[in-house]
Amino acid sequence: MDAFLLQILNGLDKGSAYALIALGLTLIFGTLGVVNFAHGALFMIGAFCAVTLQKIFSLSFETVDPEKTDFLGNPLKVKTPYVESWFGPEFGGAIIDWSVPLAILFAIPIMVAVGFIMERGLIKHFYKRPHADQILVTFGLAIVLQEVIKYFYGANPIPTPAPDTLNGVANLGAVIGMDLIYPVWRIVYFCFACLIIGAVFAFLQFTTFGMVVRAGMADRETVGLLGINIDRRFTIMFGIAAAVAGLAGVMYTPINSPNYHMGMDFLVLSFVVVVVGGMGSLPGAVLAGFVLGVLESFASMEWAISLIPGINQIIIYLVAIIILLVRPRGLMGRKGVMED
Amino acid sequence: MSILEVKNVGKRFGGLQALSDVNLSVKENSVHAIIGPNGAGKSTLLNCLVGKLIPDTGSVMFDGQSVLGRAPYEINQMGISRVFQTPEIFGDLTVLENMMIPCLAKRDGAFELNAIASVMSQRDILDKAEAMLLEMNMAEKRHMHAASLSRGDKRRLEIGMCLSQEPRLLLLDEPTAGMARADTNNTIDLLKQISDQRNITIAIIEHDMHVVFSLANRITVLAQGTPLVEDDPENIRGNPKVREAYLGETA
Amino acid sequence: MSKTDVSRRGLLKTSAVAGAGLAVPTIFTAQSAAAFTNNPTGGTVTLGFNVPQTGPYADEGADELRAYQLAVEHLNGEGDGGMLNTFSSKALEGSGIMGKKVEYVTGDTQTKSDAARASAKSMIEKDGAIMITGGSSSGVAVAVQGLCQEAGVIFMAGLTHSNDTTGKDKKANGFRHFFNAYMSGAALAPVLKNLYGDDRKAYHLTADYTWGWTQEESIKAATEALGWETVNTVKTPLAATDFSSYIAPVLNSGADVLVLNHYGGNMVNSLTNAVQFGLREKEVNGKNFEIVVPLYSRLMAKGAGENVKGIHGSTNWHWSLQDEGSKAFVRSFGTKYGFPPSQAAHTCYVQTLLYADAVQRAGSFNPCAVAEALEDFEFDGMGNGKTLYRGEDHQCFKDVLVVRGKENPTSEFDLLEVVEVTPRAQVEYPADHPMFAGGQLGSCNPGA
Amino acid sequence: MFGLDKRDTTLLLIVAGLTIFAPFLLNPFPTDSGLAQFNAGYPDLMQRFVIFGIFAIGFNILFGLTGYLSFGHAAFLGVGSYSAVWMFKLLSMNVLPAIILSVIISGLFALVIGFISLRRSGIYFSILTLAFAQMSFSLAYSVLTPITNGETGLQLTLDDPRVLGVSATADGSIPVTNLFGMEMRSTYHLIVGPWDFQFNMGYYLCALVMIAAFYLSIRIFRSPFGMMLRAVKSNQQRMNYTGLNSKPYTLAAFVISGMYAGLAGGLMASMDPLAGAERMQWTASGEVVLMTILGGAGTLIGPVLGAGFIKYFENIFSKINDNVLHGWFSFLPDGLEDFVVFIIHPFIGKGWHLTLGILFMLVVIYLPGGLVEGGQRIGNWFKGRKKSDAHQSKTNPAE
Repeated sequence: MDAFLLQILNGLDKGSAYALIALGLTLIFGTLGVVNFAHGALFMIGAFCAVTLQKIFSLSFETVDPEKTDFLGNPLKVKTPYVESWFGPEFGGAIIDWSVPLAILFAIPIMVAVGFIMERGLIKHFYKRPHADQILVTFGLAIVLQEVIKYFYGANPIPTPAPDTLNGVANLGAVIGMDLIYPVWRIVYFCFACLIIGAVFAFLQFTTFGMVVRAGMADRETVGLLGINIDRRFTIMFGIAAAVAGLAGVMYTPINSPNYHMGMDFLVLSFVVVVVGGMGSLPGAVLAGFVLGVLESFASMEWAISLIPGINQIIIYLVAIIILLVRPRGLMGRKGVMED
Repeated sequence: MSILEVKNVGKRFGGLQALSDVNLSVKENSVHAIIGPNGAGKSTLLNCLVGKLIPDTGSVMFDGQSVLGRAPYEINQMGISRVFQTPEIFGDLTVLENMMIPCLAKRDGAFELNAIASVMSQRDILDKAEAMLLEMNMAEKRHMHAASLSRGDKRRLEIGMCLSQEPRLLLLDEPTAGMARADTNNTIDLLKQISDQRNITIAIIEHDMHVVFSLANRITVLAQGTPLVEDDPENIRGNPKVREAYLGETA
Repeated sequence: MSKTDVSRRGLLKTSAVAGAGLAVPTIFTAQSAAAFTNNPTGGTVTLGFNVPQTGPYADEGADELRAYQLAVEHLNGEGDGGMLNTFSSKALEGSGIMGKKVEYVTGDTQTKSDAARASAKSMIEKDGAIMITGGSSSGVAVAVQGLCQEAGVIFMAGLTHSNDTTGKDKKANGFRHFFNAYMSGAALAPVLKNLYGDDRKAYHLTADYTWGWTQEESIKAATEALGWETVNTVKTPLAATDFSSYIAPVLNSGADVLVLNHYGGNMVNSLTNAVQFGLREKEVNGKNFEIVVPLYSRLMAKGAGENVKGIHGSTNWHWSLQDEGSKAFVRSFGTKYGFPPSQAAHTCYVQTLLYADAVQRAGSFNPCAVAEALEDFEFDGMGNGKTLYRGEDHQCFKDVLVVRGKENPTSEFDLLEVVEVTPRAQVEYPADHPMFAGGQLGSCNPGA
Repeated sequence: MFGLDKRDTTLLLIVAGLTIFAPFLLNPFPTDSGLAQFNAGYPDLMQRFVIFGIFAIGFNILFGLTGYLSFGHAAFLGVGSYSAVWMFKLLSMNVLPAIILSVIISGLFALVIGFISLRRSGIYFSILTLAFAQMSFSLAYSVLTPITNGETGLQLTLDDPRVLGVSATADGSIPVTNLFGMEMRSTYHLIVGPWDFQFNMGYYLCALVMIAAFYLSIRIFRSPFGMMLRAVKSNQQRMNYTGLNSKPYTLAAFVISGMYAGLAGGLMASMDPLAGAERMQWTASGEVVLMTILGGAGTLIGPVLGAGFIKYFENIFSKINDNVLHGWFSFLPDGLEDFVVFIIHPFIGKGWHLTLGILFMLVVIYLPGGLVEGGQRIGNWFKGRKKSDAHQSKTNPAE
């Protein structure tokens, strides 16, 4: 029983990342009608925003400590981060410690800017081109972005820990008298994801801007006829989608040390999520994200593997194939989206 | 002798009864027009005839055989060709190639793995396609991309493609919609010529009364998913029910 | 068609000379049989360094390449000579190999068997490389070793830890200096016993491919011999990034030790996840829960950051060793590049020197002569104490290090500390040990 | 000639000429000159050129003609390789049965996957093929190790139970692949002055197969079947209402292109008897997509050019390092030289992925017809910028 509950938690946690990426992917697809293979790269860039901020905070000056020697026998150069010398070791240390949550603020403008540049600079020219062309050009872009990051940050994963206070575990089961230990940061991640998802839905539901965008998603031409500049709003939506992916990346860094190819790792998965949810359906993307996360967790349990060897390797793809054959429009897809 | 028999056809979409109890009989070698106001169910009916939709009730018989449950390509192979409201042609192919495809479909059936022989060695197909292009007055455009043709040319190409299949029944879905007057008249002439010279039954869905009365020798008026009346053009013109339901509003 | 794959380079030089003399192009048909592939006849000899330059192991590959460049310098008598000064064999004099200046070409393995073989082939066929070395995964090592056997050149393996490289898949033309999974188990087991006692329940998470399996098998055997119980072994997909769903069942399994048979990105993530789940603070069966990472590397430790603190594992070599050889190598490497070398760099450097030395001693570049010189060669002064290149399986036997993630690192390189140097005798095994059974060395192939 | 019209015959003869004389054409620089590193005329790379050419030609039959974008084609190549290596292990070192089996097995595999995947179109089709390929890769890497030898890849060993032939040769090594006794690895060196030209048996086998595959693809492009495939891409609706069943057409195209991939896989294993699971990864499928698009999807020669281009990049361009660059720019003043090298550095050598990504994007944006379109544009420009419909139709693959 505990084991199942734990796996559900794990699934929801994995699902949070899937859902956030798929949400952005679907926003872009639903509004702009563009299949963005570079979306995984946006997730990765978000994660590297956190890395960058951590590096900025850790910028240090060197002082020579004559007492100690380095590996070559020379006097050891001790590095002291500037923030620690400016704000004192305690507060300065806390800033470095909290660099991942702080990176949220840092990442939002960067991601929105990246989104704008991508949309205005590249994607814009592909609205009228076939989906295959969109896939191909964004696939190329994804390669370029990942290689650029690799050039600057190397191929090795870079540790970006969560703040110390959020690094431990919490007993979630205490309330119901069970022993259900779970990492705090993963709970934070799940809550954060829910918050973002809620915010995006609320934004679309309750603001005029959101209403126009929703109308545009349903019928672009009609809205265009009303004299509303839908294109500009769509550009902004692209920025928002990029920011959502980026934030998903920022907050993901303590869970797994980021590396340059994490975007590609998530790309295929997130496409499967979107397709399973139904192209163009926002609730579908979120639902599918969580469902696939939970299924993936269940499939990695021993009884599943002993039942079908290798099921943990292929579960996501298997589900995708079955859903696509049985429910061609995915769980919640609308009619007429990408059917030709 | 009727070539198409539609009996008691009904079709429901959710809460909307799109067609109910439709009976229709198209006589061989006639030009039969189906008219009606918007939302009368004309397109739904047409889709039921060509296999895109399957009616909930009733039967559709073509030449004594049921078409229900058959895929569009099978129905087409039975001898029903369809012309779309906006011309559906192979835009990436040349005009000549467009014309050859239906000829191949007629000769080889729904599928033939003819992967080694050269297209250009298929003399019979080439001759037939060229002849049809001549007839359609498009021979000099044979090497153009179909997508770059004018709207009127596309329409003629599409009709030519349907004719080269030698269908027994030609279904036309508002063939002149969105056309300039001159193009419309050309199309009327073309269709007249076809019905005069060929052994073909034509069923036409049309909004434009000018087209309908120039061509049709039998008319069915559809309103709210059921046939209101079926008669000769002269009688339709004078029928007060029709005037009320349809002509009165648009004339 | 006759089999005429002979030394191009040799013929090239002669024909160039002939062509110049006659002033008309002379067409040579390569019939004069050279004894072996890519026999260097000019003033230079070309070595092929096949390392991952793209893909997830690119950083490790870059470090290997640095070591190779250093080795080439030292062989050619440039720089401070590094380990040449401490190496027990004094055949090399810093004048190249057999008087020929050492040159090198590089290839990118991409950590894919296919790509690695392609780049190795290109170096052999196009650049005339006489020896191929490098790599940072066992799959690649085995694949390239097979290729070198067919092509008739020597393969000096880089970082490869699977038992299979010198076990089931051993080849007469292939040599491994790096240690293997069996040795990791044999070295770790006594230390683990001292630290954690002999009544432990272990839970294995294993990367689901050949290397992972051999390591799991080795560690399991070694720890069970101590009296440990293996509660469970679970295979994780190579592509896995989030290991939470594999870590979670550990919590309630009754196990009190978690063994992570992972390497590279897998290891960084699985260790990070395990620490996240509070495994290190956990108490089970009245004992502290422990995590073991049998194959450690400094680059991986760097990726895992704080999480490695106090975690035990084994490595082939570490820069903090205080023997003369290690000190000399760290000094040259550190002076040139500004940071200490990794274990991958060490093994690659040593392999290059060993090859050069074997050629020098054999007096020939012929792979069969080189192989003979390497077989049962015993040496010292290369950082792992007295070392034997065993002739039966071409595996080096030497001391193995047990290391631990350092609690208070003084610099960004100071991540591991050596807990124990397990003496060579303790990690030796007979060549027909069941974990290494199934393959044959075959006979050496000089090519041509 | 050969049942082709004049233009196609010329094209075929050009391709045949290029492949047959490749050992000369790809080795333009004397061996000890500084430019020798740009020589690509060594057996392994030449084999790869033509093998990936076959792979791309086959992919183009599906993607170029029908427009169905498969992101899982590498799976068929992998299956072909595995079949071939098993044939070497169990039956004989003769490449002929191995190649035949790999074509058959991958054809069957393509039939199954195609039958399921082709129930959907557009991006759904792409995702389905991707899912199948990733499943094949994951399983081959792990659970199916007894068949595939997992991470290491399926290799020959000294104790293979070869029915027709020996397990090991007299001198204790693994026998080599051959075609009725002609060894694939045997190479004949022709040395002319400072040049060294290599004629490799395996290469010529691959080259002949590729010429045949290219010829077959021309026939398919020009056949009624090929026209139907283009009709599928152009307008499926019209096709269905013209009495044609598009399903078997696309399935046939899928299977044919799967068999091409299997042929490439079988040849690859025949040249180098190893089959690795990475061959099936989705990035490997992405590579053949890149090749086809880069060269020009839907054109006859495009995929071959694209394959050559990418393989050249991967094997030659990736080897240019800073030392070489400094050599090139040594005529510049020191500071400037360093600066230029610094600027170029990220794009060359191990940065070749970056350059490839940028090039690919540029091609998709500006040259949808790929290198072939680029060539045509340059050609037209030389002809005096006569831009007209006639030229438009020239870019049409069918013309």
